[in-house]
Amino acid sequence: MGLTRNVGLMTALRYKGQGPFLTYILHRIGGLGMAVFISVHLLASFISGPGGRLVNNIYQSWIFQIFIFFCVLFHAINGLRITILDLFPKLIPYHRQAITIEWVVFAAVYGFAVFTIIRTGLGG
Amino acid sequence: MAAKSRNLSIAKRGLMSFETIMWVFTRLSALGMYALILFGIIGALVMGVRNNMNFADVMRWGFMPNVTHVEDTDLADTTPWASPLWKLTASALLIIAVGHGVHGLVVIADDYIATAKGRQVVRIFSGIMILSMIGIGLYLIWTS
Amino acid sequence: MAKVHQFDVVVVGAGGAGLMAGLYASKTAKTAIISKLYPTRSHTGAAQGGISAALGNYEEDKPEWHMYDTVKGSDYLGDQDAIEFMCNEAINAVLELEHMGLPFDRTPEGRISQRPFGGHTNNETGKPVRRAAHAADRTGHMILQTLYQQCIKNKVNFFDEYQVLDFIMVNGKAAGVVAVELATGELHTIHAKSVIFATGGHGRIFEVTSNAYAYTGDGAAILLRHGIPLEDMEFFQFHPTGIYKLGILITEGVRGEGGVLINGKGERFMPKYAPGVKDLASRDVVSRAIYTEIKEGRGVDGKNYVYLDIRPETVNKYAAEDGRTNPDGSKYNLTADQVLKKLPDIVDFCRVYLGVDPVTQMMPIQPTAHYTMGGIPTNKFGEVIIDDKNTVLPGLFAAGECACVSVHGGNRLGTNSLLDLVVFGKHAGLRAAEYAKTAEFEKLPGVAEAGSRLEFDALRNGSGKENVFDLSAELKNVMFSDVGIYRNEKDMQGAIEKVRELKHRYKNIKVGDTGKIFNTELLNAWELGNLLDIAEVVAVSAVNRKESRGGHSREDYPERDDSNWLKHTLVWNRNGKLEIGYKPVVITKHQPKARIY
Amino acid sequence: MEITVKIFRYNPEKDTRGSYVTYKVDADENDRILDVLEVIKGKVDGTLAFRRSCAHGVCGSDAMRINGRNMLACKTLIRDVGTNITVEPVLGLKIQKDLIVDMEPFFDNYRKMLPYLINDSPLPADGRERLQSPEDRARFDESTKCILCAACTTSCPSYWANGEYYGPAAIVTAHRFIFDSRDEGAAERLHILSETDGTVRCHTAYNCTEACPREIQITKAIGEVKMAMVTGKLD
Repeated sequence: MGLTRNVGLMTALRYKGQGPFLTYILHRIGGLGMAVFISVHLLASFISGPGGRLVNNIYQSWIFQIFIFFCVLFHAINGLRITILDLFPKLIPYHRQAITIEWVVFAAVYGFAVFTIIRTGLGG
Repeated sequence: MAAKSRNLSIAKRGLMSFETIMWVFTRLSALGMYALILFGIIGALVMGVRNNMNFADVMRWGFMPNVTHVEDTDLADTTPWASPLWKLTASALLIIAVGHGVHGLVVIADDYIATAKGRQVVRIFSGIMILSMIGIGLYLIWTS
Repeated sequence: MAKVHQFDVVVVGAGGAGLMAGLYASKTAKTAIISKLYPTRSHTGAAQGGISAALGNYEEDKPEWHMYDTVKGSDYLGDQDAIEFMCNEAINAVLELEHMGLPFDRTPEGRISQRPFGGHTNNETGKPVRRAAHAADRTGHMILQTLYQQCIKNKVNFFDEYQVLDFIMVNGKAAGVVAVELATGELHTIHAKSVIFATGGHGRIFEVTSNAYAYTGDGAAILLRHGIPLEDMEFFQFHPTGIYKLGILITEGVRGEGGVLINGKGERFMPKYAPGVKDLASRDVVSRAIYTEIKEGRGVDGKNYVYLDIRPETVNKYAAEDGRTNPDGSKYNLTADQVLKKLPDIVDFCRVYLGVDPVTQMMPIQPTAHYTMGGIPTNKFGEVIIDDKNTVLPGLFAAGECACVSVHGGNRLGTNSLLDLVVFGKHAGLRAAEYAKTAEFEKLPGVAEAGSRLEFDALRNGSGKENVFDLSAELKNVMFSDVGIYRNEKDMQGAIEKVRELKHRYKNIKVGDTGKIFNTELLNAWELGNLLDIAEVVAVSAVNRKESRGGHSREDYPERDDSNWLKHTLVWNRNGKLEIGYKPVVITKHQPKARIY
Repeated sequence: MEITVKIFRYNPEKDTRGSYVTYKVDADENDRILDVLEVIKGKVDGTLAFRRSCAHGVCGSDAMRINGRNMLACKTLIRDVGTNITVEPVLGLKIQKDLIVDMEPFFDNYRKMLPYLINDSPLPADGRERLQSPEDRARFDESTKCILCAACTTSCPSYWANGEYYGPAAIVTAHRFIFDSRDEGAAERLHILSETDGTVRCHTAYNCTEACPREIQITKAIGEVKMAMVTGKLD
């Protein structure tokens, strides 16, 4: 009887959580992105040959670098926030402030990085 | 009346469960990776970033200080980049990162797979993944 | 056919009294608790201020003083043997709750913290005494949670979201109850030796009320239909401080911490009405004072509300005027931080519902229908009595707000309700289990649930045009305005007419939902039937009592009349007609005298 | 003023799946969402089913998704959410009818936390209360506020993914006892919570903390339980 308890991915993403929910989603995306990237990269380097070269060339393209750097940087900065709050639960009530700081730092570093990557990417 | 100090001795609570140990490992390995990456970036700066490397290359070195990551740049001499110190650093970073990453995947899988059997499969699979990735990684680091 | 279950003891209702009864009965008897709500939803959880017991954790206090205050608070209508019993049991009851894990606030020495409350006094000095043991301003919530937790620990059987529909009586003895499982619409017969009703009050007959939607007097109405009388139904407590319009309660604890009432002219008015304890007078006195202020044009902006002020500067100003001190003798000084800490829920209510911050602004309040003093007559062991000679109906018990022991008489003292349900819940449970040990199961009638099924089918298949929502709004409106804080013959007669008209129209109501699963419309309609029956009893009892006493104040008979009316009212339903009888008040230690605060 | 309310409707006796029905009703900006639902039920469509009791945020009956977030209908006013309102049942529990969900799994998880004081030591010899300092009492004050409305648990992405997770509400309950200086069952509860369906399923998305109508710092409580597992410190 009744509708199931299952929550579809789209329904879940539509839940109006606040800022922290977004960081949780992005943390997952970043982590998954890196996991896929690193394992494929390792394999490609191991196999080498033309296939491996092709994969590694894709990785060296500036567009891909913008994406993967987002994954790495967000995961790293957000992970640091999580680690600090986890190890010092007394700070958890300030998580909103922590997330604000996190976004400021992320924007500064990522902005600079994207700018440099694009400049070198376009400049050759 | 003063507040009471309460502690659960290890004898009383037993050793930490595997999950708790991995929870701590995930946090500490994150900090460890921060330290190693910082070390890598400083190393890259010392070894001559000013003339030959762009930002992306520094980052690539920072996140995995392996000589192949700077082979494509215009470095005149890559010998210092291939020293055993950097190979050891790269190996440490590899092992920690694979542990952290694969456990992260297990955590995500556990969120969705709740049966005991399913979780066992995930764990076996993750073990294989950790071993093979570390194996391949170490091979690449020490043969390049 | 209904599903049949068999238990030694069945408890109906899972609030404080029901859980306490179930907990104690389950220690020696096979016990089930059925409840129309999940137990933690019960209205005990809304009680805020505290539970009284003469623990004397701050200053000297005695059960005898507690007894005297309760007797005086009841306007001498409370039965003094029962009151004495309750006040003596109080200390152990509160300690027992603590032992169960209830997180009371603490004194610096680590004992249970207590706060002053309306009507709690040192009998020798007349000064307020700290008697209300409290856990922030959610004492009831803590009691409910703690008792539910203990029931889980003791593996009591729960039938959650089962609405009781009928009481089964065989050979003049209790034999069980009929209930409907809300999730399926299926009827269940619970066959039992002892039946304990702990179904709560019926504040929902009034428009402005602090009571939950669930407070529809189900238990009392069911028993009334079975020829069991209801006692002192004219006595209903209006709490002085409900949030304007919504009726949500602002605890008396606010005044206990030093809050004062302010009229539209910005004056503190309680010293006029109760020069001794001022804002901490008993509830009926304060409610009437507020109403008098409003009637005489001193409400705020000419509307029917006044202010309650807990702003530290106001509190400290008047505390200095009253010469109030801390337990150690230092000057009483309240800070904004303490308000937030001691009254967090109140602060929250005001912010959510009024957009008012009590630390910097005054709270608009008006009296709100709050507590049922009357109810199913019982003795102090929770056994239901059915006549003026205290004859017991074997196997039937009642406890909590639905019962009338009577310890509250004409007016209940703040914090005595939580005490009532803990003490009498426990004894009802113990006595019910004891009775079940020797009694045999009565044989169930062929189709015990037939009556309920007919009732439901009639409601479900009614082709009428009357709307449940409208009918209930009309009832609440007339009861609040004409059988409310101030009453008179003419208005009440009108109200009785109106209630009877509504009862007539009720036969033609329309229930649109014909389903079985969570048919809440059908249940609301059934509950309205209970409200109508109860409202009629309340109005008839009120018009009959020609005096003013406690919560019953008549404009046409403004004085208490001990020579004619020092007695309990009993009302029976005999074939649809209400019959009135009386029962003497038990007076042991305290002869009635004028009641001045 | 007129407001538009879109409500999720599902009648198991007729429908195979849920649908949304839009109602237009008159309301005041100070009305609670619960008042609006009562009016719709009373005047427009009596078949609308939802739970409610105290109507002022202390009984925990009426947690639902209002404009996409978990809230109590009785603690949310029109002026807080605007005049275009969507009301849906909470996520992660089976829908039984309209806004009513099956609460049994939720209470099951609550019961798994041994939600009662565990203390086998003898009571004080004088029969009086166990002593507890005000600081020790304050240590777990927050978690005693919980009304078991399930707004937190049903906002938790981990709970949506997997109903075996005990969920934030259960952990708050455990916290209430673990940090009570009178309790002696901390080791047992920490043991239960240190398994795969325990606190490790919390990924600090903070949806619970945001959803809690009692403003309990739930994520903090869970964090404290996690650290207690690691360090054994209970104060």
